Amino acid sequence: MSEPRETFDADDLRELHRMMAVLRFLEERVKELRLAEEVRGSVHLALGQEAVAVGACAALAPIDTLTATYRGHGWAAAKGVPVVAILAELLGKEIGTNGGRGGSAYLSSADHLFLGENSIVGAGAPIALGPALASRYDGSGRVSLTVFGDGAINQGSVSEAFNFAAAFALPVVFVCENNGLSELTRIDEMVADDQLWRRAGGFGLPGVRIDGNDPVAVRTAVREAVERARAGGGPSLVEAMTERIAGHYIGDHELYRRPGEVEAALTREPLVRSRQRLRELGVSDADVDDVERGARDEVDAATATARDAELSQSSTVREHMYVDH
Amino acid sequence: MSEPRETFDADDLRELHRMMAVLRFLEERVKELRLAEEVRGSVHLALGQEAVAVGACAALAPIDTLTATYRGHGWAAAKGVPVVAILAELLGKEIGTNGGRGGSAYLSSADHLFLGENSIVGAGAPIALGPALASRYDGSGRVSLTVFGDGAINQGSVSEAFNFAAAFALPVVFVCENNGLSELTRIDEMVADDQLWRRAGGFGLPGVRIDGNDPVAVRTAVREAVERARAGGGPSLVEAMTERIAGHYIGDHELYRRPGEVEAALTREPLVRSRQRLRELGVSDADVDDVERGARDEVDAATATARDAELSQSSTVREHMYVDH
Amino acid sequence: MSITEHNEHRPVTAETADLSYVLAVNAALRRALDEVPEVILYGEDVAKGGGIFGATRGLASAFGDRVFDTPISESAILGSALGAAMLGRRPVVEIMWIDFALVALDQIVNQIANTAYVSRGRWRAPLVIRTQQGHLPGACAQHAQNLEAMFAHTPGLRVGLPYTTQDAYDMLLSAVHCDDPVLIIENRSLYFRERVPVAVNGPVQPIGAAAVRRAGSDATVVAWSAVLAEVLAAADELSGEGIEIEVIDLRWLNPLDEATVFASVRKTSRFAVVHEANLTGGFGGELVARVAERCLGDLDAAPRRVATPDLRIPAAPHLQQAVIPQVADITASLRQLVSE
Amino acid sequence: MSITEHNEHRPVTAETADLSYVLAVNAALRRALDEVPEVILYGEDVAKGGGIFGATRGLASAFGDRVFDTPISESAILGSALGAAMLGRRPVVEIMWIDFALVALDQIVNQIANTAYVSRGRWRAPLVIRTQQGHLPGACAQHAQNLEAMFAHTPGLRVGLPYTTQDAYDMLLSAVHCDDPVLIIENRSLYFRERVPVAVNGPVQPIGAAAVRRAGSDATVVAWSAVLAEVLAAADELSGEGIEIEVIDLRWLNPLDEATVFASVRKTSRFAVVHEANLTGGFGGELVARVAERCLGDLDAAPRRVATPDLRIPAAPHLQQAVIPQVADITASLRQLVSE
Ligand SMILES: Cc1ncc(C[n+]2csc(CCOP(=O)(O)OP(=O)(O)O)c2C)c(N)n1
Ligand SMILES: Cc1ncc(C[n+]2csc(CCOP(=O)(O)OP(=O)(O)O)c2C)c(N)n1
Ligand SMILES: [Mg+2]
Ligand SMILES: [Mg+2]
Repeated sequence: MSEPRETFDADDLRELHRMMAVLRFLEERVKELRLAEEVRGSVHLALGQEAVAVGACAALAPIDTLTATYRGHGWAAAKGVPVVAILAELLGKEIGTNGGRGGSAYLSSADHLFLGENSIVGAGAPIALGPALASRYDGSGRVSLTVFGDGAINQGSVSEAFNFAAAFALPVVFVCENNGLSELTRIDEMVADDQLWRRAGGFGLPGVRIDGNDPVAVRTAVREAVERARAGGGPSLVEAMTERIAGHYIGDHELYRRPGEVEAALTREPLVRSRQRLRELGVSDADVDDVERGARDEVDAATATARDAELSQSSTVREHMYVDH
Repeated sequence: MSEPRETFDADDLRELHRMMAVLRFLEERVKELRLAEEVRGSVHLALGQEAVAVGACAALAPIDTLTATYRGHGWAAAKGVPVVAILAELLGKEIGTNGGRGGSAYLSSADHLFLGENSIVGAGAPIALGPALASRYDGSGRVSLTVFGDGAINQGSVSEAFNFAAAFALPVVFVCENNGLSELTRIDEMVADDQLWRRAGGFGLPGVRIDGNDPVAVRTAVREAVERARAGGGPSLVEAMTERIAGHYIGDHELYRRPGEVEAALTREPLVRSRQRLRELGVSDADVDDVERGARDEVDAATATARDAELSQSSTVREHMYVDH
Repeated sequence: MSITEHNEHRPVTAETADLSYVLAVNAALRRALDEVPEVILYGEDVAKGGGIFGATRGLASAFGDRVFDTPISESAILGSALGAAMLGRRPVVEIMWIDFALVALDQIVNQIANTAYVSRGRWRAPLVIRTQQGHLPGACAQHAQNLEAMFAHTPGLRVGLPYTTQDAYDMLLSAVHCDDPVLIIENRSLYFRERVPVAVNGPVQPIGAAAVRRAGSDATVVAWSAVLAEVLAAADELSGEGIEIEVIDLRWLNPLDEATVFASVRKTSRFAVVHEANLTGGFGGELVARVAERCLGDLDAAPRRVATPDLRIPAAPHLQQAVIPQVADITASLRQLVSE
Repeated sequence: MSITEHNEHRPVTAETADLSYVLAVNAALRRALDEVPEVILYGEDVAKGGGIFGATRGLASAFGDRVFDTPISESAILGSALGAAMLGRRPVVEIMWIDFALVALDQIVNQIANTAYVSRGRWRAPLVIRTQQGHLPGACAQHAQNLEAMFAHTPGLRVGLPYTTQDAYDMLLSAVHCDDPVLIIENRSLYFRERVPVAVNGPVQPIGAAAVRRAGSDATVVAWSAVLAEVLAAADELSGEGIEIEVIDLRWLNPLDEATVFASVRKTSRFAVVHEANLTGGFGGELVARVAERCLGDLDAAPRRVATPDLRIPAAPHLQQAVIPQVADITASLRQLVSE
């Protein structure tokens, strides 16, 4: 794993910690709402993976675009989509990002250049080529970031995207969020070489594997990739190693886990890690508790607003199929 | 390029030469028949690429299977499908491999374990996983060879096949027949790294680039791959460098060619090369002419038979849609 | 061997088991693995995880390497199934959601469906693709489609949609024994329905026959898969009003048992189709067209279709309810049908 | 900007040019690149090679990097088109054969078609997919399908099939100006038809209207794309027998101009559809169903469909002739239709 080559101070890390805490509490809230059946259907939580989304989005400019997966609540939030709009979406409210049409696994926000989650494994990678292509013509300097899982890398469309981006030196940053699992299956049994960053080389783009539980390491690697892309240096692949500390979906019995796996993961998950680091930088646990309390309050307030909001109108459910009639 | 590590003698090379000549004359005959409109529709000739098919198939056992592309007349012949059945197929005859249902671009032969040409770029690679998988259960020791073009390597399905085969150590040999062109487009403009054999590494399978105009080099590399596969060592990729000395289709104006390209290719095409080599081994040009004459006679005789044969029956055109009714 | 031969050669020890739909699927797969040595079973999460819905639970431990997990590579899954079938295996592969078939439709339509015909039967592709479809509350637009019409428009592919728990067992088993490629489209809203007695280990059924689920004289309604629950509820409700609906569970779109449909229409003189798929281009159009072509003189009223309007499927449950056929939509339409 | 606004803002300098179908496509693309700066044009072989059929010839040299070749990666082509459209471009991409769309159908159905609806119009996907389909003598089963029904069953996607050379120009241009994703399905058997005078540089046409290609009083026949040649020839032949067929070129399957169809059926009382696609699940079923639903009382005879039977397409010309609708098949069917 390459080391972070970026300096950071306590304030910087505190802010990253705050954002990670927002994502954590958001996901926990989603879990509660789902268990209470206020939210219906599958929800895929990114508990334990907060550092990847927070670190990567911290490296983006507002002009940059993002495509994510169904495990994307945190990515949406890190890209700037208000937590209330995310929760409201899951609750089917008019003020939800998509008025309930997208749901947990397929929400998007044009205002935040969040092209959306995607429920088809691997499908976001080809789509992410588009904003990068547009960038060629509109002079915006936009970079397009796409995140997908370790399992998704075996989907043909992801390989097509690697090659297409590399061949045309498009400003795309591919982030592979490697949590070692694809639903109930372990990635190391599905590939001959589980150093997934090595896929990049064959397509002629740089690849790197980093510690995905460290938001600074993620931000550093993604920033390097973003800067290269913006400067015309083409795409790159960042493989961020992380662990999912929840089931694939709510109700997952996690029979595929090895003994002690989750327990071990809990000792090195991003919030534990960054609290430790903040401590080393002289930030007291009480201070960190404050930061987390602020994050929790934010999620609580968003929950209240989202809950109180109106359901989206069934009467308009046929609208917006077409722009031209 | 790696060097052939196999010994060969004049008889051996003479036989390879003969087979290449059969493929050459077959393709030239197809061209004539197409220009005369006896054969209708697109035909894709492998003129200049004979050494890949002949060398690769020489490394296979009869039990091994093959999937090829629409540019596959020569591959079919090299796998043992009689030339007459190939020509008859193009002519829509009952004795054609598929009674005219397959045509130039989609013929197959169960008798020769030739799973078929394929007109969908990249589609043969996933199909080739199947015989290799079957080999696991039937104890046959079968190896599955699949050939595709340089352009096809950018199709997602080919990457999926690389990974699937590598993950399960399946006995598959991937042959990339790199003629530098995909229809009207140059491969070097469509990839960041045109050393296509390097794609293999990222998927954890061995890759090698060889001189695809030398049937011995091809046979040696493929034999190594076949032996590894048969011994349980898993799949590999052989990139065979060759040149197409005809258009992509008949009537192709070849505007995409660089000046002198075809002329240069003609000086190093397989038959010229192997005649030269035979000469070095003491085989006279007259001897080689004899061999070629024999090949031509074979194709002529096959042409006559195919031409004389009955058209397939229109009255049976609805049969064989289903096995069970 | 053919289904008839198979049935003749095995001792029939028909029993009854209390099974849910998903357990019926599991039982059929277990029996197939048990009695057909060529069967191999694979797909994403099917082995160690036992399937995302548990349909394949316990099979990997029972059948070893004949049951295995795959990478998330639908083209590789389907392509390899074809190649293995051509070489003598009888693969049963899972495409977890029908929506995902679209990343690899080439392998189904351009490859699998062509194999037997183009080779005049010298190559065969006896494989089964198991998948499931339909909406459930909260399922997004990419996980809620009903795509059977695309596959029913693919000559060469058998297509079945079991509704009853018995059919979940029988039709899957028939598919495994069929020498043609078969797509079995389950519906995950049925998986965890209550257990019912299922006849297991009986003779393998031939494919293709529709089933009359409810006899009636006032109108014929054809449907398939999960929406039959709403259709049958609607029929019950209408029965209270003195309207007797004949409900046909089509079950197989290919082969298509049009004879059963025509016979019913000739009896009732009124015809409707209900499906959860979008209206335009849905398979209901095909059925209405066939009835119009063949039974025009028998019709006392214009045929009707009840279907999801031509929209994408929203995720929120209340929005889904607004677009997906409900019992009330069906009763309203059928009341009109019989009153015309 | 809307088509109306666009038409108001540009000086109309309508002219006439003698063009073949493929040249009409080329002219429309050239004009689109010329007057819509957001248009980018790409696909396999479209730039340096000018397209495998020459449809894009000369455009790369005229428009520089707005026209480019791509790797053989249909998912990347379609996905990137969607992403670029969401960010303000108006991509026009080529899928060389409709059969190849099946390797990447996910991007069309699960991605492109969902974009506007699921975002309540906050994202848009104004892109055009150009492709072509149909059989030609010798074309194999993987290069000879007619798959329009699959796309017409995809809500969110506009689908047009130009038959006339004028429509090859007009419909493509309309597609570029449309803010919805549009699939334009050409037919390569039409590309090299003789040149005819084509009105170019006129106002952009709205999408969706069917065209009556031949008036008649005895029966209504709806068709689209290349098979219209056979339908019109059949109508001419029947006219010699005193039977006058009204031939409607449907042109757009989405939006669907059913009003024109119904009006004609109400006039003629007899209805048939002809298509080259396979019968079962073809779009003809949808049309017959709609006519049965809405014009039942007007029909004097059972509606009919003439289509390719449910087979894969053989390559040999004589076998193709045996399965694809020929003029004689159409006249025979229509004679029966009017005699009932
Ligand atoms: C094309 C496709 N195939 C299969 C699925 C079902 N599926 C949903 S999530 C998932 C696992 C993905 O694993 P990974 O890419 O590692 O992402 P993670 O869930 O770990 O974030 C699978 C197989 C799908 N949604 N799309
Ligand atoms: C999926 C798909 N996309 C596009 C095509 C059209 N096509 C036919 S041949 C060809 C070029 C293939 O190039 P390559 O793989 O290098 O093989 P070669 O023709 O050089 O033998 C293309 C793009 C196709 N048949 N299938
Ligand atoms: Mg994962
Ligand atoms: Mg090539």
